[in-house]
Amino acid sequence: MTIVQQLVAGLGVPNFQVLIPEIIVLITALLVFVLELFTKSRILISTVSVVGLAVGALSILTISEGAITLYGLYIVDSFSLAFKFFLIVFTILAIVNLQPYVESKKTYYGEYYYLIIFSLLGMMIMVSSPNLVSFYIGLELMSVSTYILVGLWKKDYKSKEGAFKYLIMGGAGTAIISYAIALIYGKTGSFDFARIFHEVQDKSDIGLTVAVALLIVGLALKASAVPFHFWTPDAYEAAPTPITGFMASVSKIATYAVILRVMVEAFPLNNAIWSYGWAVLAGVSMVVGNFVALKQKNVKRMLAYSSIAHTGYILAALASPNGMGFTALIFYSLVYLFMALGGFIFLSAFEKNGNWTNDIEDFKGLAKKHPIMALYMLIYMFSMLGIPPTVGFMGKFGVFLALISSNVWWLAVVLVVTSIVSAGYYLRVVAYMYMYEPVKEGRFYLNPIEKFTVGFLAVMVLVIGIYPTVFWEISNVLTSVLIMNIGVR
Amino acid sequence: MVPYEYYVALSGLLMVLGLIGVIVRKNIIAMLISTELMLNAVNIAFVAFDMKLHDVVGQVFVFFILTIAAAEAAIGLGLIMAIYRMKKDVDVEKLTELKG
Amino acid sequence: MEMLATVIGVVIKSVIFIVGMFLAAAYLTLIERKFAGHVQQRPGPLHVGYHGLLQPIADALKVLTKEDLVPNNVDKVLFYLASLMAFVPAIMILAVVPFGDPFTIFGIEIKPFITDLNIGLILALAFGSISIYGVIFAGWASNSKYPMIGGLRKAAVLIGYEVALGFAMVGPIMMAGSFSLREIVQAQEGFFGAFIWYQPIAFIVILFAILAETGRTPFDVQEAEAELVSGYNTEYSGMKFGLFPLAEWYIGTFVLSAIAVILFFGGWKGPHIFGVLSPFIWFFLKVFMMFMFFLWVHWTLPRYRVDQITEIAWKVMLPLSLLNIFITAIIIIVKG
Amino acid sequence: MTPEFVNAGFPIITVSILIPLVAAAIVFLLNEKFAKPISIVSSVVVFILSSYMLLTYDPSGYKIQFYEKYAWIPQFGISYEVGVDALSLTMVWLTAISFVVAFVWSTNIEKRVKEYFIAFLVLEAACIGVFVAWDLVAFYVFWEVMLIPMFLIIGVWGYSERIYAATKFFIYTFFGSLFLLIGVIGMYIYNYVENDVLSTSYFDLLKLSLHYNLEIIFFLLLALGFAIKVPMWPFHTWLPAAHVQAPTAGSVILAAVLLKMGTYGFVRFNLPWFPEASKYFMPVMFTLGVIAIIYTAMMAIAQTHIKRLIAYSSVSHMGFVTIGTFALNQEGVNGAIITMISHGLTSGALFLAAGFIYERLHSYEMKDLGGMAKFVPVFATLFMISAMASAGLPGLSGFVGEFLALLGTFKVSILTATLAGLSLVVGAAYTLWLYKRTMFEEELLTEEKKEEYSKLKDLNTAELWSFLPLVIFMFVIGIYPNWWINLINNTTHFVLHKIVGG
Amino acid sequence: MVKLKYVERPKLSLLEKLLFLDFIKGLKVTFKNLIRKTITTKYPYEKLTPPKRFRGTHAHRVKDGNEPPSFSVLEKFMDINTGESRCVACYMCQQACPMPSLFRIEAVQLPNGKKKVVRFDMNLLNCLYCGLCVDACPVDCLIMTDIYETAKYQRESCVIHMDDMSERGKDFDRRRLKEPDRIWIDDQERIKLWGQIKWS
Amino acid sequence: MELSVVAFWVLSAIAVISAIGVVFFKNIVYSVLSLISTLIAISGLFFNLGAELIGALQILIYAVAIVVFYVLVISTVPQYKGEAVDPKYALLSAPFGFILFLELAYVSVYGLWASNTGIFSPDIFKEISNAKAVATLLFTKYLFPFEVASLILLVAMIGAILLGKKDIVEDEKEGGA
Repeated sequence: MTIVQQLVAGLGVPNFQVLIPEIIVLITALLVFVLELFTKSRILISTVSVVGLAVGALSILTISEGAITLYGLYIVDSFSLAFKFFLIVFTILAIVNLQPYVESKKTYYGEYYYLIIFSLLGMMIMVSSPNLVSFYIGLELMSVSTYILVGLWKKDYKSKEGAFKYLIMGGAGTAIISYAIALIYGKTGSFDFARIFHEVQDKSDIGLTVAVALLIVGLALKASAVPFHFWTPDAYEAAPTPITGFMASVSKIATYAVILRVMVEAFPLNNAIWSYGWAVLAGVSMVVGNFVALKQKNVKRMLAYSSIAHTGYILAALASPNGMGFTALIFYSLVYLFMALGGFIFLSAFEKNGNWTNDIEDFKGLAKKHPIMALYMLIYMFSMLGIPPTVGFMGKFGVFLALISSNVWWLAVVLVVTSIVSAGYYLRVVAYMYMYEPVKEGRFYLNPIEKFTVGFLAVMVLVIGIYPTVFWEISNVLTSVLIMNIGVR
Repeated sequence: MVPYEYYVALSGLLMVLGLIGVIVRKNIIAMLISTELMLNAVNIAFVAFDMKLHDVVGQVFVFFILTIAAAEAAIGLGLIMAIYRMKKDVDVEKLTELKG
Repeated sequence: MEMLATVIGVVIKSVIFIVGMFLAAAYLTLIERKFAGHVQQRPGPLHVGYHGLLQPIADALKVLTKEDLVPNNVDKVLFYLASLMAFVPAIMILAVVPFGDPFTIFGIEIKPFITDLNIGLILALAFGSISIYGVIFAGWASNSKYPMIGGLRKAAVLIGYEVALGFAMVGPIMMAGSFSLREIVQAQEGFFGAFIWYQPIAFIVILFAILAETGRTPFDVQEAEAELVSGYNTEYSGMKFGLFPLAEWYIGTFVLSAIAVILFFGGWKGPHIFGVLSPFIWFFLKVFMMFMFFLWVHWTLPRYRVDQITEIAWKVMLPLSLLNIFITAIIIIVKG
Repeated sequence: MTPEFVNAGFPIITVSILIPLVAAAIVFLLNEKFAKPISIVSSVVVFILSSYMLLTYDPSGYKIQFYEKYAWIPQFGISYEVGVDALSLTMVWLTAISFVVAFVWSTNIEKRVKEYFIAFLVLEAACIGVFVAWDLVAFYVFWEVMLIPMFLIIGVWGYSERIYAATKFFIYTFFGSLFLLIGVIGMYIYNYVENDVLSTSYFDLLKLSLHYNLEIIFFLLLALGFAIKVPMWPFHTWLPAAHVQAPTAGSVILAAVLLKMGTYGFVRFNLPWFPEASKYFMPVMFTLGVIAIIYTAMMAIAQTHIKRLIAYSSVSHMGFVTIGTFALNQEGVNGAIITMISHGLTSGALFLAAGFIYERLHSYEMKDLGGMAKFVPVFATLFMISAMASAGLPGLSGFVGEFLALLGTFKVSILTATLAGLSLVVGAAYTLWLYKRTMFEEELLTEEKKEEYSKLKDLNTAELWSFLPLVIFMFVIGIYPNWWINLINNTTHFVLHKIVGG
Repeated sequence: MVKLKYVERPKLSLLEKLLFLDFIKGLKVTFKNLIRKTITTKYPYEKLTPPKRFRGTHAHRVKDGNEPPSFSVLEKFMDINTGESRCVACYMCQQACPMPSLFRIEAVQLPNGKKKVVRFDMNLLNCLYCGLCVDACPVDCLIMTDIYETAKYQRESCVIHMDDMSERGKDFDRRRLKEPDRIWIDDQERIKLWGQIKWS
Repeated sequence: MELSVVAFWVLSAIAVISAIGVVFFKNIVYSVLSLISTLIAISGLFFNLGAELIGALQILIYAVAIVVFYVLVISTVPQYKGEAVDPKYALLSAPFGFILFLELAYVSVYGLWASNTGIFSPDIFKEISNAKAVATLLFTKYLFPFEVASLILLVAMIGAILLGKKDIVEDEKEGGA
C-alpha cells in the first residue's frame, strides 16, 4: 500500500446532510449570479436571493444532529448553527433594504446581491470551522467580498478610497493572521483546533505567545479594534448604507464568533496570554472609539466609531476567560446585531431621499416629521448607550458580570467611564431629533419594508431587553457546546 | 543543512519589511506591493516548518495563500485604476476625502 | 568534493547547452530567412559562404560592432535590463528540457539534460512567462509611445495564451500522470502511443499558444510594423536589439517546439536506426519539423487585430482547453 | 431578623406598574384629545390603589406585603420580585399623588401633547417600579428607565437651555448609576462566591457578611450612585439646571419623586447591607449633609430666579434627610422618611406655584414680580401654606420630619445637629423672602404693572385641584404624624437592625 | 446620400471551421511557392535587359535618314550634318518639362544664317523620368534608352552633354531599333513565370 | 560547506536586499522589479528546501501572473512624482521594525518548534514526488478549502472587473481635466 493510498483510504463520503444550509446559500448565490446576466428585473433578483436565504435559514432548523464532516474541516454544532441562523436572517434584512436605497442613489449593481451572499457564505464557513484552514479561507471569502461591496458605488470617489483603505489594512491583517497560523503550525504540526489543544495544553513558550499575539492582532484588525481600526470609519462611511449595516452587524458578529471559537477551542488553557491581550485591546477600543465618536458631526461616521466602541465592549468579555465571559460575548454579539443593523437601516431609509445627508444637522426635528421612526431611533440610541429596558443594557450587564467575576476591575471601570462618555454623542442624536425644530423641508418617502425592518428590530430590542431569558439561554447553551467541544475530535 | 529555524527568521525579516512598507510608503501601489511581500514571507515560514515537520499540509496552505494574494491584488489594482481615473493621483496623502 | 563535481557537471552542461543554443539560434535565423525567401520565390541569403552559410556569423558581427545608441529620456537601467530579461528566461527553459534518456559512453553516465525535476513542465511554463517582463519593461523604459503600446499588447496577448497553454498542457499531464518531461516521454509508447492521437484539441490550442507567445504572425501585434514601427524594440539598437528577436523568435520558438514535441510526439522516441545518436536525431528532427511548421504559418498568414487575438484566447482557446481536460478526465475514469 | 412575606392575592403592585404603561400605549394609539383624560384617570386609579395599600398595610412586625415573585432571567438568578414595606409604600403613595398632581396641572399643556403624556406615564411606571422592586436588577432597570422620559421631558418641553440641562441631568445620573451597577454586580458575584447562591434578591444579598474593606468599597460604589440622585453636596450641580429648565410638572416630579430615590436607596440598601461602613462613613455623611444644608441655603438666598431658589432649597432639605439617615437611630431615620414625604409634598407645591406665576406673568425673575397677593388671593393662601410647610412651621408637615431628624442627630453629634438647626433659620429666611418678593412689596409696583396684574385670573379648577391634595396632606401629616411614624417604625427598626442590634 | 453596399464575406461551414480548411488552403499556397523556382536575378552578376519602352537615361537620335517629315522641313534652317544630333533647339522639351531648370539648351546663328545647337545639357539629378520631354520632341530626337545604372561618383558627372547623348542614341538604335515593341523582354518567358494575362 | 548552505545564504541575501528595495525604491517600477527578484529568490529557497512544486508555482503564479497586473497598472498610471516614503513614519518605524525583527528572529530560533510529526520524510518524497504528495492532500482532505478558494477567485475576478470598469468612475468627458 503506497503512502498515497494510505492517505486516501481513510476518507469516506462527507456528510452532506449537515451541509444543506451552505449548499442552499451557495446555490442561491450562483443562481443570482446567473440570473443577473439575463434579467434586468431587480425585484426578481432580490426576491430570489431573499427566498433562497430564507430557505437556507429554515433548512438550519431541520438539522438535528451535529457532525464533524469534510474530513475534519467542518464542524456543525449548535454554536455554528445558531450563529448561521442569525447571520442569514440578518443578511435577509439587509438585502431587502438594499433595493430601494441603491435605486434612489442610482448605483444599482445586480452584483451587490450575490456578493453579499458570498460574503455570508464565507462567514458561515468561518463560524463552523474546527480548523485553521477553513477558518482562514472563510475569513478571506468574507473579506474579499466585502472589499468589493465597499468599493462598488458608481461614480463615487469616497467609496473607492474607503475600499482601498479597507483593502490595505485587511491585506496586512490577512498576512499577519497567516504568519500567526504558520507559527502555530510550526509549534504544533497541525491546523486542527483539537490537535493544537492537545499539543499545546497549558505549556506556552515564547513561540506560542508570539503566535497567539499575532493572531490576536490580525483578528483585532478584522474586528476593527483599536489600534487597528483605521479602516473602519472610512469603509463604513464609504459603503452604501445598507451594506454598512451588513458589515457593522453581520460580518462583525461572525468575526466575534470566530474569535471566540479560535481562542476557546484551540488555546483554552493558555488564556493567560489571550485574555490579557484582548482586555487591553478592548480597553483601548472603548476609550478611542467613544472619544473620537464624540467629535463626529456625521451620524454614519459616528455610528462607525460607536461600532468600534462596541467592539471594545464585546471583546472585553474575553478578559474573563470563563463560561461567564463567553456567554456575555455571545449574548452581546447576538443582540448587537439588532441594534447595529437597525441603526444603519434607519440611516439608509432617510438618506435615500434627495436632500438628506447623514449630517447631524439634518436630524433636527425629525421627531415631528416621523414620530414613529424617531422613536425607533431613540430606542436604538438608548440601547447602544446601555439603558434598560433595551437590550444594550443586558449586553453590558453580562459583560460587567463577567469582568467583575474575574476581578478585572480596571476594565469594568474603563467600560463605565467610556459608557458615560458615549452618552454624549448618543444623546446628541436624540436631542437633535426631539428637541429642535425641523430645518429640512419636504417629505420623505419611506419604503414600507424599511419601516418594517426598523420597527421590527426596535421592537425586538425592547422585547429582548425586557425578557432576555431566551437569549441568555441560547448563549449559555452555545457556551457549553463550545466548552464541550474543546479537544474533541 | 541550514537549520529550518533560519528560514523562519528570514521570513520574519521579510514580514517586518513588508509591514514597514505598508506603513511608510506614500504611493498606494507600493503599499499594495508591500502586502504581497508580507504574504510571501509567510510562505517561507510555512514551507520551512513543513519540511521540519515532514508534513505537506503547510504546502497545501501555501496554495491558499497564493490564491488570496491573487484575489487581493486583483481587487486592489482595480481600485487603484478607479482611484486614478477619478483623482489622477496615486499619492496616499491625497486620499483625504474621508476624514475625521 | 561531491558538490564540486555537481557544480562542474552542471556548469559544463550549461555551457554546452547555452553555446549550442546560441549557435542553433543563429542558424535558425538563416533557416528562417531561407524559408521566407523561398516562400516569396526569393533565394534568401546567398553570398556569405556557400548559399549564405556564414551569414548568421556575419550578422552577429555586424550587430555586435554597431553603435549602441541609447536615447535621451529612457530609463537607462531598465532599458539595459529589459533586453536581458527577455533573453535569459528563454534560455533558462532549457534547464528542464531533456534531450534524451541517460546513456553511458566511455564508462561515464551522461545525462542529456541539466535537471530532471518532477515539476519540469510547470517550471518551463514559469520561465516562459517570465520573459514577458522583458517586453513590458522594454516598452516602458523606452519612454516612447510605440514601444509602450507594443509592450502592453504583448502583455495582453501573453496573459491570455499563457492560461490556455497551461490548461492545454494538463491533458498530456493527466495521461502521463507526471509533470516530469522525461516521464511524459516515457509514457508515450510506440507510434500510436504518441499523445497527439489522444489530445488533438490540446495540440491545436498549444499550437496557437506557441504562436502567440513567441509573437509570430498571425499574432505578432506587438511589433506590427505598419502601426508601431517596430513595437517594443523601436528604440533599441545594436546588440540589445538583437537579443529580442533572438529570444522570442528563435530560442522561444525552438524551446516551445521542443516541449510540444515532448508532450505530443513522443520526444526522442523513434526507430533505432541511427545507433547511439538516434534519440537525439529523432528529437531534433521532430523539433525541426515543428519549427518549420511555425515558420510556414508565420509566412503564410496575415495579422490579426489585438482585440481579436485576446478574444480568441479567452473565448475559444480557454474553453477548448477546459473541455479537453474534462473529456480526458472522463476517459481516464472510464478506462479506470 | 428575617422578614415575613405576605403574598398578594391580587397582583396589585404589578397592576399599578402596568396601568400607566397600558395607558401610555392607549394614548399612543388614540387621538391627541384623549391623552389628558386617560392619563388623569389612570393616575387616579394608581393613587387609589396605593392608598388602598397604605390603608390595608399591617404595620405590626416587619412584613413584606403584596409580595410577588416570578423568575425573570433564571440563568443569573434574576427574578421579578416586588412587594412593599412601609418605606416603599410611603414612597409609592407619594409618587402616585405627585403624578396625579402633575397630570392635573398639565391640562394646559399644548405642545406635542401625546408624547408629553406618554413620557409622564412611562415615568410613573418606572418610579413606582423603583420603589417596589426587591430584586436588584429589576431595581436597576426601573432606575435607569426613568432617565429616558425625564431626559425627554426636560429636553423637549423645557425652557431655553433645556438641552444642556437635560444632557447634564442624564449624564450625571447615568454616571452614578453605572457605579451603582458595578457595586450591585460586585455584591452579586461576591455572594455567589461566598454562599454559592446565584441571586440578585435583596434578602439574599442581605445575608452576605462582607469583609470590612469590601464593605467600604461597595458602600462607596452604591453611595456614589445614590448621592448623585439625592443630590448630595458636591454632586448637586445638575439639579438647579434641571429644575430651572424643566416644565412645571417635570419639576414637580423631579423634586417630589426623583430626589427621593437617592435617599430611598441610602435607607434601603446602604444601611442594612453595610452597617459597619455606614458607621464608618457617618462623619463624612454628616459633613456633606451639613455642607449641603448650609451652603445651598446660602446659595438659595443669593438667587433671584424663583425656580432656582426652590431647587437649592430642595438640596438643602435633602441634606436633612441625609443627616437624619446617617444618624443611624430610630428617630433619625424616621425623621428622614417623614421629611422625604413632606418635602415631596411641599416642594411639589412650591414648583406648582412657580409654574403658576410663570404662566401668568411669563417670568421667573424676582425683579419682574411682586405684589401679586392682592390680585390672586386663593393662590396666595395656598402658596403661603406651602412655603410655611417648607420652612418648617410646626403644625405643617415640614416640621415633623426635620424635628425628628435633628433629634436623632443630637443623639449622635451635637455639633452637626446644632449647625443643621441653625440653618433652619436661613431656610425660613429665604422661603419668607421668596414669598415676600413675589406676593407682597406692592409699593414697588408701577402703574402699568398694577393694571396688568388686575387682569390676572386666580387659580382655575385644574390648578386648584392640583394644589389641594398637596396642601391637605401637608396639614394631615403635620397635625397627626403619629400614624405615619407608627406605620414606618418597624421598617425603620428592620433597616437599622444590623447596626443597633435586634 | 451615398448608399454603402456591404459585401458579406462568405460564411465558413462548420466543417471548414473545425478543420481550419481556409488556413490549410493558405498553407498550400505558400507551400506551392516554396517549391517553385526563384525568380530573383543576382543583379550585379546577372543583369536584365529592360524592355524597349523602358524609360532610362536620355539620348539623342542622330541624323541618319530615318527622320520624321517634320525634320525635313526644319532641316533647311539648321546646320546639322549626318551623324550629328537631330536637335533643332525648339525648346519644346524644356517647355514640357515639369522641372525647367533641368535643361540647358543653347543655339547660335551661324554667319550663313543657319542655326546650330551648341549646347544640350541635362541635369539628371533633377530628372524624374516622366518622359514628357520625349513626347514633346517634334523631331523624334530626344528619346529614353534602356540604361538604368545612373549612379555616379560626382554630382557633375550627372550632367549629360549632347555628345554623350548622341553616342548613346546611336548605340541604342543600333541595339534595339529593330526589336519589336513588347511588354517584356521575352513574353513567352513572362507567361511562363507569371501566367497568361486574361483580358476580360 | 554544502551547496544548500551556500544557496541559502546567497538567496536569502538577494531576497532581503530586494525586499529592502521594494520598500525604499522611489521609482515604483524599480520596486516591482525588486519584488520580482525577491519572489524568484524565495522560489529558489523553496527549491532549496525541497518544495519544488511550490517553488515553481511561486514563479508561475506570483512572479508572473500577479506581478504582471501590477506592471500593467503601473504602465497605465503615469510616473509618481512625490516622495517615496513618509519621513516621519520612516524614522518611527525603523527602530520599531528592527525590534520586531529581533523578536521574531529570537522566537524563530529559540522557539520550541515541533518536528517530525508527519509521515512525509525525505525518503518518501523521493519515492513519490513532492507534487504528488501535495496534490493528494489538496484533492482529498483539503478539497473543501480548495473549492472555496475557487469561489474567492471568482469573487475577486468579478470585483476586479467591476471596479476597473469605466462606468464605475465618472465619464471621461464629464470629468476630464
